[in-house]
Amino acid sequence: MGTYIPNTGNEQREMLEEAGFQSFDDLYTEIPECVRLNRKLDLPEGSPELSVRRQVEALAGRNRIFNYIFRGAGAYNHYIPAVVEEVASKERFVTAYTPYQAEISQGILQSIFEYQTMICELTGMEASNASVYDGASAAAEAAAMCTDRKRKTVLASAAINPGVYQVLKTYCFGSGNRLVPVPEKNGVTDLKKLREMLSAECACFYVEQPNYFGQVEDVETMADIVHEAGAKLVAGGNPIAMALLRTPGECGADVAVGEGQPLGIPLSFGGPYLGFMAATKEMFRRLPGRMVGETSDAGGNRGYVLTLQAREQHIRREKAGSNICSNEALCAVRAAAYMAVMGEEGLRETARQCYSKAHYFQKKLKTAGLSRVYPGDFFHEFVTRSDIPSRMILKKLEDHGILGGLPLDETRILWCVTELNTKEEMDEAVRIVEEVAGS
Amino acid sequence: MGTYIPNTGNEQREMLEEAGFQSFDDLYTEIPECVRLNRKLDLPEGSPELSVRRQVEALAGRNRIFNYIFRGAGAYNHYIPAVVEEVASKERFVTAYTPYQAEISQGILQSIFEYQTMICELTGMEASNASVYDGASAAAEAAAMCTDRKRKTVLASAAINPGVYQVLKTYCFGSGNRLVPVPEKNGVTDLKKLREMLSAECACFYVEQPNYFGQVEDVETMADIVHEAGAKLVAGGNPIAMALLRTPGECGADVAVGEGQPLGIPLSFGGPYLGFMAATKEMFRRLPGRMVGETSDAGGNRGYVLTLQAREQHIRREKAGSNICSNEALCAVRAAAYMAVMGEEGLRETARQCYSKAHYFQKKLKTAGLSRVYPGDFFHEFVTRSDIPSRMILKKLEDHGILGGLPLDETRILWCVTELNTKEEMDEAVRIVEEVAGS
Amino acid sequence: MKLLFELGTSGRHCDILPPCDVPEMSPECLRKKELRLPHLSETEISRHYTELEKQVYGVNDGFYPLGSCTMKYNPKINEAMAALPGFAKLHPLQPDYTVQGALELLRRTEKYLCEITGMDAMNFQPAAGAHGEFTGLLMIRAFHQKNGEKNRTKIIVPDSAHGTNPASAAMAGYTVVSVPSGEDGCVDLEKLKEAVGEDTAGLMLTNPNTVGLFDKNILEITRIIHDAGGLCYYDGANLNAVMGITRPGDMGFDIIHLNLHKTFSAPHGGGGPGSGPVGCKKDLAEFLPGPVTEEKEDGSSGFAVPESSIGAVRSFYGNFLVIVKAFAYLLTLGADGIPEAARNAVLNANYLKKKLEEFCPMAYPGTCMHEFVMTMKDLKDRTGVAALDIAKGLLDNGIHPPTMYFPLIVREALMVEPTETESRETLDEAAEGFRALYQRALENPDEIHEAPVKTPVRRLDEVRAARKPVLRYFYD
Amino acid sequence: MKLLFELGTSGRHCDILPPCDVPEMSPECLRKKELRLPHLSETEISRHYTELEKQVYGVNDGFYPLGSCTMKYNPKINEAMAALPGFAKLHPLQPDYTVQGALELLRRTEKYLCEITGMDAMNFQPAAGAHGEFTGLLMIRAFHQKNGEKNRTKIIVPDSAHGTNPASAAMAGYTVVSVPSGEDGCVDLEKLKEAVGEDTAGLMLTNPNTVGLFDKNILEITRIIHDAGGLCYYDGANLNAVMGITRPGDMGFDIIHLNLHKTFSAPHGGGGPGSGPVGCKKDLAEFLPGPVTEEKEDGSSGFAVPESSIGAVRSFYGNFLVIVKAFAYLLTLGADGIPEAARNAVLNANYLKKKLEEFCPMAYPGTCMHEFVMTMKDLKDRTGVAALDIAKGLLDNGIHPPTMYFPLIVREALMVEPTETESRETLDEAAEGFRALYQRALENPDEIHEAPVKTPVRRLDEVRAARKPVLRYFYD
Repeated sequence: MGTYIPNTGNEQREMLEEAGFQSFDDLYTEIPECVRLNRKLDLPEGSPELSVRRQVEALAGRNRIFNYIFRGAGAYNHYIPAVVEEVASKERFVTAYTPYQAEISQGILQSIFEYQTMICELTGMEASNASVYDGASAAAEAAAMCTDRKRKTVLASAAINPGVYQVLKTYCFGSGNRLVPVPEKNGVTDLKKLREMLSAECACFYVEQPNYFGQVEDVETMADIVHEAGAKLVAGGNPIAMALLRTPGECGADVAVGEGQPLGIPLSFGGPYLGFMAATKEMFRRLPGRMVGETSDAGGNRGYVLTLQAREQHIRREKAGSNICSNEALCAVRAAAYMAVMGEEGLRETARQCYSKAHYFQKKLKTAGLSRVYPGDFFHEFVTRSDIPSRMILKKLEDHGILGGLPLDETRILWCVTELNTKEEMDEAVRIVEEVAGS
Repeated sequence: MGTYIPNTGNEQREMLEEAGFQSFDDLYTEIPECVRLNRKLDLPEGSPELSVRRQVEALAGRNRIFNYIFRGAGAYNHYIPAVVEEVASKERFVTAYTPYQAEISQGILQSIFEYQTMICELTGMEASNASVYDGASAAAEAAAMCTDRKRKTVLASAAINPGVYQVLKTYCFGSGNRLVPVPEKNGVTDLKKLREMLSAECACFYVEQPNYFGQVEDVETMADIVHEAGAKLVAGGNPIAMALLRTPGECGADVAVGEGQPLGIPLSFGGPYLGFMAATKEMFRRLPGRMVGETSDAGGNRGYVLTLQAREQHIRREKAGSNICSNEALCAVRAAAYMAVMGEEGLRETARQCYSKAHYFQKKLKTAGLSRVYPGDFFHEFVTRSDIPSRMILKKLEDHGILGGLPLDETRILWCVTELNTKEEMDEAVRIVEEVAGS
Repeated sequence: MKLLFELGTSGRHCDILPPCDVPEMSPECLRKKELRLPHLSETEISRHYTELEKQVYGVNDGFYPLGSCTMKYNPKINEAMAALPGFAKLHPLQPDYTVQGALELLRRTEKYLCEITGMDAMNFQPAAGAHGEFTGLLMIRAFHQKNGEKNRTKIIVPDSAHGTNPASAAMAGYTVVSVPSGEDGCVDLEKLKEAVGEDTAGLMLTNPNTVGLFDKNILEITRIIHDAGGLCYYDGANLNAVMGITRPGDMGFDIIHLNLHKTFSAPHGGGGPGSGPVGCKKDLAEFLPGPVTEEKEDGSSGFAVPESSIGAVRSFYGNFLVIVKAFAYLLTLGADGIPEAARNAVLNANYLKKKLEEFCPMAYPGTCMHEFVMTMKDLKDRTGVAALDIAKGLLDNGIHPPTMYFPLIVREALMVEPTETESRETLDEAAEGFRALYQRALENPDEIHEAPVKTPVRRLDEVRAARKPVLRYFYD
Repeated sequence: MKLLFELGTSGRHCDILPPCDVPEMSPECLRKKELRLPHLSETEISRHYTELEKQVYGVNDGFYPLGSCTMKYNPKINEAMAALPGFAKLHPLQPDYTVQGALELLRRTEKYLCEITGMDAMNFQPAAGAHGEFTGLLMIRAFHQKNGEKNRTKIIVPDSAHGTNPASAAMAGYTVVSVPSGEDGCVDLEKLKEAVGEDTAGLMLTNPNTVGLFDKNILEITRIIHDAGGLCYYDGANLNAVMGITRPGDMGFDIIHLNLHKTFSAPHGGGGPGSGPVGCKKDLAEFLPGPVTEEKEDGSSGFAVPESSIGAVRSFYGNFLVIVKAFAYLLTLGADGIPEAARNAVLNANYLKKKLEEFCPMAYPGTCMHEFVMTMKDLKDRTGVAALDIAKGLLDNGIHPPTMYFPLIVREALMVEPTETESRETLDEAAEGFRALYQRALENPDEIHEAPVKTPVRRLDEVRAARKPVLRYFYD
């Protein structure tokens, strides 16, 4: 059995005695006999470290790692600089609790303050919170921010990530808000339908830029339409794309949210990830969760604290706007380090390479018989259609160590290309697709 | 091109100017034209981090990692606890220089002091230095410690690791000392020959416990023989074995040395490793290299400093006993952390498992037709002989992902078993050997 | 110290990416305002974070008795396991047959946690405790809805509960009914009986409760709720005291959440990522969020969405790497180690409580579970030194203060949870340090108002921060 | 703080190994005295090292202008590359065909370093600079021996040399002849001519030299030695100033060593591991230690021992993982980056020197290379504040002091090497800090004698440590 208890059996006995107990059982006299387990847990016997390592490594070994990945759909394979990994492994960042005691937590607080600043710059918004669980819950929290007693309908584009839609729906089930999809046309939100569907009950409209199909949406126009109806625009977005594309702020969004995973966070089979949320001056006090603010100490020196806590659950309890408590602080520190290492030019370059390579690959795939489904501009994802069954194409790619795009159905595939995909591997993938097509 | 220079071109120009220079060339006016390179270096163009990573990972990928290793012969595959890796990765331990400024280096100094203490406990000697390059150079330095004008002959058992013998020879080539091998008989040092060869010119005799063939030597008797002749005994040894076997100190060694790699240091294709050296009260002032000593600070608090520096090259220059300057400090910290994690019981258990498993495997191999070459006790290595060519056996094992023993020649193989070799993999290896034998 | 934005200068940078190897292209809808991010060399960035790390207090820096947070030691092997490329490099949408190891890890963790809690099913999607509560409450909602009992609109929460309980209930569309605690810190049964009715959807409770006591009426409490047609939700925040000793499932709870980042030794990351899996009894499994793991016909593992699932509460399957850490911990401790950890958590709390109550009033007498609540009310009345001052004073002793001002039902509360991974010496030293501080407070209260003085910054002005919020750096 | 041995208690431990899965056996010749090692839980060990690390000053903690040590920033990517299992898990005695990647890495690093130094062959076996010197000197010995010139028994070393130079020469069996430096800090040519003769085996020199100056007579110096039949050995300690600008091979040197842990950005590890590869001209390659890498007939790589090898100076092939770090660094900087690093190392030194010489006397005027030497002689004469005091005073400023009392030819020397990875701001701040300290020394010398006061311990009594050496902890 492994253990992390320092005190030896002898010490434990002595301590029991000093505390006035005869035995461990005496500690639990308040627990009624009828609810006691009174048997050994049906778990494996505990293991020493080497055995644990062997068991876990064996499981890790049963997963297949693809060196070449053309799949995104909500989780993106980007390069993580060595410094970022190092920062995110620093023992104190990893093991500290939420910085309730600001005087011994300036390192985390300042990192988050820096993160908040960079999220504002990226989104073009005026204030950011300290993170929420992921992009999907960020969208759901943002929708909740916009609703009130009169406006209880949330519109969401049908072209958003279906995983995000699911979460929006679940949160609406809780809040009693109504979630209504705005149809998609040609791979983007149908603006005409959006205009029609907006009503005085509509709290907000949620759209993603780029959307699930990788398409660039006309968010600026949407903002106008939505605001005309007195509703809010919640703009979801890929943070890498934001380095290049018109920002939510510039488009007129009231709240900007997104999945922060592309900012230096490994794929990790889906988590931990990072939900970022930023808002305008008018809206930021409704942001859920932690926020770090600047202040000064008793000596007049600059310092940072968790602030605006009066919004939060531990003070407002059931009247709080959200219940969020633990967030994804370490992921936020990681994202901040990533943005600092990349810098503005590096992040723009990442975005440009994603864009350029995706367009290169799309053209090549087209010549191989996989035509693009939608017109219009796209960022680093796109959908193809083909007569060859999607699974045949993908299987063949897998045989060559390549994780192809996500099959949307038997004919359509959603591809993703990032700065990590080289021309060589794209050409190789195309060659394989051609093979499948030719056979 | 990658760069680690913070200052931008502009800043560099401004700095040049402030320092009174027109250009970078002005900095180098003292370099005669005729020795200037005046051309670009014939190196590849510099690479950004991602490209560097790809190139280096590609090279790493061209090496074959064996999951099952039965090879030792100077480099041993032991389990390294996670805490040890973590300690050895701590940024300040990794990046600090030699602790010349003791007041800001107590962490390293204390770690080394703890290392020295544990090496003394392990070897049974009275004082340890702060490490030298590896086990072989430790042996060579130890031999040098024992020689003087009158005694310039170094005897070394023919049963020691041939790599160590090579290094002893090289160092003797430098010092002008004479290195003479003492023949081996039945896999251990021939004590009769040792007695005969000792003379008034003999400075010391070097033996390893266990020796190259894994055999347990009678070091106690050797100490008596050697001391009778007025020479010193330098006892090399495997530090894991020392947890179990009679220690150099108990055997009467004057200097104890060894390769510290088994103490939590990865195989690393041969380095960095760790040479440990410890000596008796009579000899310790002749130990080469750094030593950390306890003292007190201006406020009377306990602290640690590099001490006995008057022995060293930076003070004594050509009169120093050794030229050693940089040692293997981080490996020593690692070894100390390893010994602390394992504790006395854990280290003994490691030794016991090495011993027990090696004996299990030896017996199994014997039934498979690989008979043991030498009689007598062995620790965790042993030599087998077989009619089947060594390379055939080893090739077959490699095909199954097993790195077999080291081929000593066409019929003899030196096997090693550690706590990491499971019964299952030993049985599997034996099965494969039987297959080769049967075919 | 300086902010990232105050360091470096335009043109400084790190070289990370090779040039684009295909023709460069650019989208049409470009951002108008230039992106502004730091301009720094690697030396500057790396040193910046080294310096920031020095101004953080982690579990390895010393005693961390932050009540209700279970700040136990975070084993290094767990970190190593979560960093394995076989986990960290997995795309969440890889085909099932390429992620069988990850799926088995999830399934086994699920099984172990069900056994520990007495539940029948589990889902890992919730990313934190509060997220788990929200999830559990939606399941209660879905349950009643399916039974046609839409009139069940109220969730009962004791007044000693974490703020997340009422907040989660509200988010799930419920009205919160607060029931007062009795003088013994436990649920007042009479008040509870008065509170239940046909509108009761359920109860949220943690047991041991937030004052560190095991509510011995627990079976009656859950029976009262069940009799009224409600469901019982167990907040796993305090499971560390009783794992392997008693199980929420056996106490009558229907749904629970766990905090893997507390009870199961995953680190807190300065506030997250956590992991708050939700478990339930068989009858409620159909409402779990999806996807959940399932065994396929061919014996392999896959994902499926439960029949009447409330839907997803997060993308994908939860904070997977945190679950890997908990899994490694479960393997390490095993059948005997789990209750041993609980017993020692309770022992350490009682040992420390015994030492502290010699001079400091406790909110509740008697045996505590894994934590206990001190009250500084006396001290404050006599000297003006409040719980906050004592907390700040402890900072100068190099230990992390207990949780302040929680639970709300205790005045000037300081809530202490030592956890089982602390040695007797650490507890002894902390007790002595606290005794000395308490003495100083009595003798020289003004001094304590000035604390801390040894920290990187002195006491920070939280009022100012909230009154004029500065939430980001502003470029000139 | 406490030692490992003063923590914990008998019975505490970490659980690392599973039980033995074969019958347990035990050797005969058992140790008599029980082994004593610490008895600690993982929490205690882990916290101990966390605490120890706080009491170390690393490159990331700030400016580290330790002259002659080239404390440049240690890139994180290099650490990541050296940690790859494809390197760290390789057994050194694996068959060649299973380690082709490692061999190619060695061969390419060899090639790059030959190009940078102007040498024809290289071996990585030496584990540190001094080890490289010893190796190089043995090669000189082997060379003369082969030529039947056993009478060449003297090695000429300038009085400004590192202590390792004469010590290495002595270890290699040579008599050391010290030649004085001229007033300009360079080799006195006349004295050198007087020193050489038929007994001259060779010369050891670093250029730029240890006072930070490039010896412009270098070609004449090496010619004098060659004319006398000696060989010229280049101590690579100061290569950082001139790499890509000029090459030891072109200056007339025959053998060199490099410090990968200085010039090529591998970290120092608190004193090691380093790596001190030795390079030489074609004619001397046969004497290199073995094994060296070679290309086999089939195009694959392998190891071989040179014809007249001096033998091995260490087991296996050197500190391989350190070489991996240097390789990653070489790939990063490349053809342009290498000289750019040199130029900026020299620029930073001259920039800082300019700022400091406004108030502090320099040992030598004019342009320096990558480092320069200040003298506190004036200050000491006026105030009694010595170089040591100034160094200790700098500790309170949070920067690592320069190298003290080296080179020996300068009185009260402080030797400053900023390296190219420091920003202008860092240099400016250091200059201001030093100016303020110098001023304080003039005004209030007694205060400086008390320094440091902000460090974990105050000034330590080195005399006491040496007089009654306590080199280990003694159990009661």
